[in-house]
Amino acid sequence: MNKLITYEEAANLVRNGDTIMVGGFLAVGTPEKLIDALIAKGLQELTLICNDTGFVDRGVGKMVVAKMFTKIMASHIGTNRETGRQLLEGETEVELIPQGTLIEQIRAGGFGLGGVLTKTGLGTEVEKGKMIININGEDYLLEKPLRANVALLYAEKADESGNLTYHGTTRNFNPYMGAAADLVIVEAKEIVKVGEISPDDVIVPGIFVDHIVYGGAE
Amino acid sequence: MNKLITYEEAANLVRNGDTIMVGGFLAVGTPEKLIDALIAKGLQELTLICNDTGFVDRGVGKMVVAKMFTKIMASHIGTNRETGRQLLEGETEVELIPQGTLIEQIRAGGFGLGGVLTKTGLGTEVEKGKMIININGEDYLLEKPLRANVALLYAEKADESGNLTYHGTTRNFNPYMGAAADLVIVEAKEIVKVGEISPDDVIVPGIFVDHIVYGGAE
Amino acid sequence: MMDKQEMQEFIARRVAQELQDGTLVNLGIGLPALVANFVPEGRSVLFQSENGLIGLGPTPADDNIDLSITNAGGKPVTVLPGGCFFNSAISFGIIRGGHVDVTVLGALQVSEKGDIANYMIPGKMVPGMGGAMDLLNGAKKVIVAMEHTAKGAPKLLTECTLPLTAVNAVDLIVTEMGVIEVTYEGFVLTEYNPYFPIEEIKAATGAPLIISSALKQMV
Amino acid sequence: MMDKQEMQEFIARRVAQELQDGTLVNLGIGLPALVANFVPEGRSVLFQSENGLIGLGPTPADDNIDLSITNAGGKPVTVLPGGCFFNSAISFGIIRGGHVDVTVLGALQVSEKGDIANYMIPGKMVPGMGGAMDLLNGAKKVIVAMEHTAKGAPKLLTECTLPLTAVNAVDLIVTEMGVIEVTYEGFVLTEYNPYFPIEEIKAATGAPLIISSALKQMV
Repeated sequence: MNKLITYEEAANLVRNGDTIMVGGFLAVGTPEKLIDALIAKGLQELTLICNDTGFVDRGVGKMVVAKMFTKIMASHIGTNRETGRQLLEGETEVELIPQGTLIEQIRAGGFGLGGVLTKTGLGTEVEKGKMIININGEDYLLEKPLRANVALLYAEKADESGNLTYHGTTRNFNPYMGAAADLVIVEAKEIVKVGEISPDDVIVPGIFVDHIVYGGAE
Repeated sequence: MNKLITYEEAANLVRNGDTIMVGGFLAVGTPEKLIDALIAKGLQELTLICNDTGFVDRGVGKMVVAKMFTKIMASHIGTNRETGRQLLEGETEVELIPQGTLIEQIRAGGFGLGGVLTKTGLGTEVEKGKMIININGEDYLLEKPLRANVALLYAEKADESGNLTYHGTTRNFNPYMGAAADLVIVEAKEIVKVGEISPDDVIVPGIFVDHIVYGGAE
Repeated sequence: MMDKQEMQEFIARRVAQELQDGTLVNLGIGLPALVANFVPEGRSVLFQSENGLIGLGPTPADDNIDLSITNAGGKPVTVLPGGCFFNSAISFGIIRGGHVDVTVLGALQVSEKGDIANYMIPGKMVPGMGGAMDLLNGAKKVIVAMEHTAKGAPKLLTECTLPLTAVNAVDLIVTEMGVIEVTYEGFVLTEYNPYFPIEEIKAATGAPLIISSALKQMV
Repeated sequence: MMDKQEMQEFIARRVAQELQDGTLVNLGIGLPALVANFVPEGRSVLFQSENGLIGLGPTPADDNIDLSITNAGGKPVTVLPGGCFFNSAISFGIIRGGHVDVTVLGALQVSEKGDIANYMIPGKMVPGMGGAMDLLNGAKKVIVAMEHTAKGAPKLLTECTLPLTAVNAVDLIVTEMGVIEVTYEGFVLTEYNPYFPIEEIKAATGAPLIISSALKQMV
């Protein structure tokens, strides 16, 4: 039942070429130490699914600087000049996805839905090459589900079975990415025994979590 | 900011012919006293959207017995023999909807999505008359969003601005129905001052709640 | 001859053998719910209840009932340490998304293609599908636990005649007569209850029944 | 002549007048964020931040910062009593579902049809749309708060030339020169800043500017 592993073990679960989802919004609610472990391992040719690319020195932005991605799917890259440089110089493929569409695509991928029907993006470059479906006289864009090989998540607190809780705005994309990845690793600021989180307070059920690393102070 | 009203005021907000959503699963997490208030008012020709029709003496089942519905949309009616009788004798229209589809249709109605794409119901009577969309080589049934005039919800605790918390399995359909109705009335077992629920513990944001009635012991 | 309760427990005990360590399982109401009582020693199995909980525990003592903690039959239950509550959208996300390893349900009819009918008899009994359609489409493995016949009439058929709950969904059927796998070739009997001669099992089955070359006795 | 900060505050103060009592409002980063400082006395306005909170409060004192409570710009904020946190799916459900009454955003260009471009300049600057496309489609009322021109070049145009963030989305534009409604007939100037002659406002606008018969001074 105890899902605790080391950062080295965690990094060894990710492979070159993998698609990874990483929780966080401008590096708030991001598993920083897991990111450091992946950088230390020197992984290559990853695809990133994340709300944004953080900052050059914080969040997934550090992996952008380390040139670990061949493709980035995000809603915003404006806070990391290196992502913009790689995009403009053609080094990295960047697909910009509206934030509300991105989280629903991840949810659909994790929850067995065939896609997302949204007005967001209609009449813009986002609709290019996508199916438009008329429902009750209104057009909706069909956006496909997203899944990843590995999800790297942050939590405020985890019990040893992987039940997670959050504080403040650190939830963001974390709660649904766990459902949408084949392997899920959570960096928890605090780890407690099974039973110490009330069943009413659990935000992410432990069944979505494969492994936990300790992210708190040493 | 204080959204507290009386049961009489609550009942007066519902009109003959309205579509109502009612939270609860086999009458667990159902606003029983709100239901009693609607029955006392003698409303007619309502359409019900609810997971099930409860029991003849508990939950929305009491409204079925009072013959208040012309149409019922639910996933299960087997625990209320009166619903079955009204269906078989052609008194009330009953649309059976898979439970996982029903909650997603409500969520789509509340969250501005054009519909739900699911495999559930494919090859069954549920697919009749509906669009089937092939996505990445797989067929999905398109189920349309649901909305209501009024949602009647239960909560374990509400603050005066309408933030809600739940205990146990009383959540079920309650958290999303508030988004999908024009008017939302919550029967809360306990009502506290604004600020007494931690922002981390809120399960339904108060913006989804128009009115609160006190559902606890007198 | 087993009485009804012994028969149901016999079926439930055999189904329980199928539940692997570390899996998430959803049990239907009635006979399938009995399976929880027979999980083999040493296997950690988590039970989900689609009304919104994981970590279903034993029935509470009469003086220790919390009416807000219930199963999908609306009955008071307990939740084990490490359990959690969630809303119906998450519950069916778990189900539809393939996160439930095994679901065990009853059936009115099952076809040799794995089609299943278990939610209505038109004009007679229309309880509704509840969460069954989602479970049948979403769970990784579908086990039907039921009596082999209904008052002597076969429930395992070439084609279902009642409205379907799902097509091509059932993986395994456990009855008081035996264990039947649903394969591309049709029904395959892999285990039999020695109380019933093979010919009687065949006669009680409304479709061809292939006898597995590795046929063994049900334990 | 106003300096840049005065100009931005002038715009923000005027936008704030649009926020009715009891509404839920989402403010973009930059100039739009200043609007929160000018909500008229006596009006209760709730601010949402799309990264996952309702009840955005004032910036915390340096010795009272919680790094886990941030706004959509990633900056530490406070949450007012009665506020709450939620995940991104709920946050954008609130936005897409029409539960946000007003959104205030900046823009690179706005067309007389209400089209808006504000997320990229191809080959030069590609920050991305973040939550802007959802806000423009979902919020009940869209207000653009921006300077009237970009280094003298009009931003209010017959057609946008940059990639659109949304079509037919903008309701009202507030600049340092005036208040412009987007109508079926095109841009209608309803209020003007008397510092700018009407002819100068027209010249700074890259589309026909209808002068409202009820034109008044901006307050």
